[in-house]
Amino acid sequence: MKARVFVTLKNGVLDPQGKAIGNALHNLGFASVGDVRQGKVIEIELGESDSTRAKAQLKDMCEKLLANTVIEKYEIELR
Amino acid sequence: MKARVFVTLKNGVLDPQGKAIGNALHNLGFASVGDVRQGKVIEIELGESDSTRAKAQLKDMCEKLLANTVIEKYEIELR
Amino acid sequence: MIEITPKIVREHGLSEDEYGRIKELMGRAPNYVELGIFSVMWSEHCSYKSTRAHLRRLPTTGPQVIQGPGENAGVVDIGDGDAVVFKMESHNHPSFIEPYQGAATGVGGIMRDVFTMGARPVAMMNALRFGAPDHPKTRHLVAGVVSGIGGYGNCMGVPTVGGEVNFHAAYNGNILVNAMCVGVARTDKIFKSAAEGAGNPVVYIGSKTGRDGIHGATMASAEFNEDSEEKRPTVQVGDPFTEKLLLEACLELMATDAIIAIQDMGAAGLTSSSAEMGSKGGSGIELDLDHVPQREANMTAYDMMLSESQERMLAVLKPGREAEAERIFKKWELDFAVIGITTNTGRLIVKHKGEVVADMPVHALSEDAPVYQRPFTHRTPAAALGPDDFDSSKPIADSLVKMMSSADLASRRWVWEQYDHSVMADTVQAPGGDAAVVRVHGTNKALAISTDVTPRYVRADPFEGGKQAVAECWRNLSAVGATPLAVTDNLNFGNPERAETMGEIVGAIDGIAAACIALGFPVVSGNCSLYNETNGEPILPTPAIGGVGLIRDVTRTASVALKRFGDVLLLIGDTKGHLGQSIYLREIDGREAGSAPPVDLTHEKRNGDFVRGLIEAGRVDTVHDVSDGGLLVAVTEMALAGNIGASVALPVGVKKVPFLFGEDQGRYVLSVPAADLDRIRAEARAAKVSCVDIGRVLNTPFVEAASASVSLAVLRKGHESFLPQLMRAPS
Amino acid sequence: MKAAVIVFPASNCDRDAATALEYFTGTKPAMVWHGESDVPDVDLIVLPGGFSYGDYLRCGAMAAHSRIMRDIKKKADEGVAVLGICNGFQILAESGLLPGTLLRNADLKFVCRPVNLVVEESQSAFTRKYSTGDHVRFPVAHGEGNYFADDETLKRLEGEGRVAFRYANGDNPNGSIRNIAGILNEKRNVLGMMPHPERVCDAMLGGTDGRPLFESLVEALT
Ligand SMILES: Nc1ncnc2c1ncn2[C@@H]1O[C@H](COP(=O)(O)OP(=O)(O)O)[C@@H](O)[C@H]1O
Ligand SMILES: [Mg+2]
Repeated sequence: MKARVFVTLKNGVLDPQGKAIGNALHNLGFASVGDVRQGKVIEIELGESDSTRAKAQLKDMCEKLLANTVIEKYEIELR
Repeated sequence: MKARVFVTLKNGVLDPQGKAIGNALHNLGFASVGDVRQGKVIEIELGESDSTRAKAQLKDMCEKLLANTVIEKYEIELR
Repeated sequence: MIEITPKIVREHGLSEDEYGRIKELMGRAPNYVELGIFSVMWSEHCSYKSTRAHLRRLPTTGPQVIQGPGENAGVVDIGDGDAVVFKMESHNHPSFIEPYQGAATGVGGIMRDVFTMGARPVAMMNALRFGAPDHPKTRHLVAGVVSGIGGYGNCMGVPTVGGEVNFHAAYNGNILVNAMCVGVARTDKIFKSAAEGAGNPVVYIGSKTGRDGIHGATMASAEFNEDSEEKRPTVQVGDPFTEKLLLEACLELMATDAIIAIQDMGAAGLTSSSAEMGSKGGSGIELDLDHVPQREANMTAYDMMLSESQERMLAVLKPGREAEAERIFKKWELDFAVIGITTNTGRLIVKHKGEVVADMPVHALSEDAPVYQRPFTHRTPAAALGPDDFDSSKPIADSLVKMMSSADLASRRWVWEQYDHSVMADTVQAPGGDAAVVRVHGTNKALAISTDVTPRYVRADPFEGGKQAVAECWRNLSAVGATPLAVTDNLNFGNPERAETMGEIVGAIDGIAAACIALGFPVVSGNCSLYNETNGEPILPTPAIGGVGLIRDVTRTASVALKRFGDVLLLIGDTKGHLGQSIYLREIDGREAGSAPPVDLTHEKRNGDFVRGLIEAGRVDTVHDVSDGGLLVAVTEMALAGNIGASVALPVGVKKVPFLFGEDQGRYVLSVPAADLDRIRAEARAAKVSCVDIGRVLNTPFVEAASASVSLAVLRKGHESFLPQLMRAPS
Repeated sequence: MKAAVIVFPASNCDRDAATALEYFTGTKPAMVWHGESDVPDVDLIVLPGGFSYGDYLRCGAMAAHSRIMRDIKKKADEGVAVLGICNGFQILAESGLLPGTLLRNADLKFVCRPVNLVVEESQSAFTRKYSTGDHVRFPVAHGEGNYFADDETLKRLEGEGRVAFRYANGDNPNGSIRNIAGILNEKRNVLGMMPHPERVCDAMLGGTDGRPLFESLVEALT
């Protein structure tokens, strides 16, 4: 099974990287660009066929390592 | 309109971050974890209502700035 | 099996003649794997086929030299059983395509060259050349290269202590990224790459092999054209974390006596490391690729032999020591595998899946690589300027401010603040001075390091320019009180198949040789990067010189910062007012013209020895050499560094502009207490060294000269804002 | 005072910390590999600077899960002094020994330069040889030193006198909230700081402002 985990900064936490990308896009002439945020996507191959168990494991991984829940939120996607 | 752009290393390109995350997950006892790759996800708000035009613009942004296609590939998702 | 067609041969960058020669040496046609192996070993990058004949003229010996060119890095004695190990290398083409990773892997590669010799890296330098500041690619390239160098070096925990940055339109399509690594080893613990003896295990250590940068070595030897950017050959991604582990693991293994030979896998990876080790050891090597740690599925023998995956080493161990070595590498979480054995057959034999996929004489790959006597023409050196052929109408103050804020003279702080220059807690002089000074850990001595070349001089006159690069480097080391020991070079030029470019190469090498001989400053390592041109437009000839010197007592060194109000400024060395090829002429007159300033090597040596003697005696602590921009720029740099004003008084009868901004060579500015003035002048006279009182250290924050006066604040603002402004995204 | 320096994969200021500790204590500190299960019996545990695990994922995140960290948490609870410098601070924050977190520098660039700091708190084993309000100059060298915590945490930190060092006004190199450069835990036996005191213990290297920090520790823990 393959999973994607998205880790992004919580709303309210400043994202200078997203802002820098937004500015750069503006400078390149992409005028319609509004807010930009940057996060991480982690693609994981999982030797697990049960999707409930997989989800539980992934949640555990996020809480323990993949996200710092002081500042980040995460989202899990099985594919 | 909101879009997500995923920028990940091309297959075959070394992903030191993914490798290190995979090892760390193993050490934490997640034995079923296989290959891990890390990429970026960029969330963009776009003042554009036509999805064909939006896609074309996003593709342009990827080629020009968001990805270095020497080593990275990208994927665009409109939501 | 893939059939070898003339097209395939061409695609491997081999000429018809070269292919014929390969068939002769092999006694048959090579197969595809063998062709690939020949192509990288015989590439310009690995074989130095255009320059080898000329490089022989460089002096490479001296009582201090332990190891000259030919190993992974040069080794020089610094007393007490310590040795300094250093080398410089380019990563120009990859950095243009992917600036962050290109520069990062350049840093990683040169570090491996140094620690593979048994040395712990203690300092990094980087010499960078970018296109015109306003060229659309420049900002992106500067940002990527600088953060790539920092990204790798900072993680390794080796301070990056200096370098050079130049901008010139000639580099628009071909930037230069030259990195230098300096390490320290014990003289009785130097490791070499000769795989001597038969029956010894060949082991692979480090990262797994992927399909990275296959044909990187041939790419580095090919001219760019419009569509190489489209083709975008694969660039390697660096992993400084793994390299740091590799460094520590290698040093731990080296502390045992299990190693016979060791060599990093750089350009042309497994191929060049095994062929070179076998060739140097006069032995043969048999590899079984099935045991190579692989990152990807279905890798072919061709892929594995030509892969340029980073962070890998090849070693030959004493038989029976495999388990001990494996323990060390497992502890550091690195791959370790016995992948072959040394033989006495003189052949490189490669097996894959039970079949012999390559069987070739080791010698044919390295020793028998072609050497070319390429035709060359010496261009007539640019004509000298007439005595009044410069603009003297502009106010001195305006010129000074403009020059201090110009691309080549402005502060490089924006760059070096992104490099950790104080890690390892031995950096005595950080970037910003003439030479970086790094204490040898746990001792009272220090190494001084500088990289130099003035490409516009080399373009105007390759021979004088080559001399000047060495002389300026020697001067920068002398200016901090170091005894210059030896140099590494990085010869960056255009296409050697062009007679004019070849003439630049030959002329510069001759100039370098002349200066190295006269100054007792031998070349112990180096690197050539040719074919730096895009659409037939070559770069400025850029033979970068990296020099290392020794300071015996680290408490006796000098820095550029003015320190005391009331000090006298002394100018050492003759001033004729040479404005040809000067920054003044370019920035104020808007011309790149005239002859390169000549270097009188006898004076150079005399002046440097004199200045160094004063520093070593503990009598002078403030010195700056005079280089780009001339005397007033040097004095201004001293004032800014010390945050104290200074005034320069013109000797009677001299013309303002040539005196203040001429770039005559072999000169230094000293700041000395007035009470010492007479004694120093008398000593200079006795030593036949020109020594002129040219000014004072002020108690007001101004730089004054020829009735011009500019505040330090104004000078600093311009000087410090060029790079930040260039790098700020337009908003 | 007996000290130990923890070595994580790609720690790179471990030697610098050890050199400083040896200078001030007269004995070499124990160098403890992250894979060990116990720290020897010492008075001070130092988590040095560097790029543990390449700073991949988030700086300090993987090191925080090292086997040795269990014993460090236990010893910190028992009152043993723990000093985290730079990457060490990031590890302490990731492991929950200190509140808040260190984000990427606001200008997205690695920064290495001397910065001016104000000693905010001299009431600790780490800072007793300074006076509150002292101005000192330490180098920083990091890409992710931008301290961040929620308002409640900040209120507690400031209310309890747990901000040990702040960047002087106008000299904040990374965008840290309220100029915070170093903080103490509740029991005041754990200090995390981004600037490097171990690099300013020798006049030849550009200053001696870091010496009182080590002298404080020697005095408090001997
Ligand atoms: N790429 C760089 N990285 C680090 N330091 C640099 C770099 N480029 C220049 N510097 C530093 O800036 C200072 C000025 O450089 P430069 O003008 O080339 O010196 P010099 O004329 O004495 O050779 C030197 O201390 C040099 O080491
Ligand atoms: Mg100089």
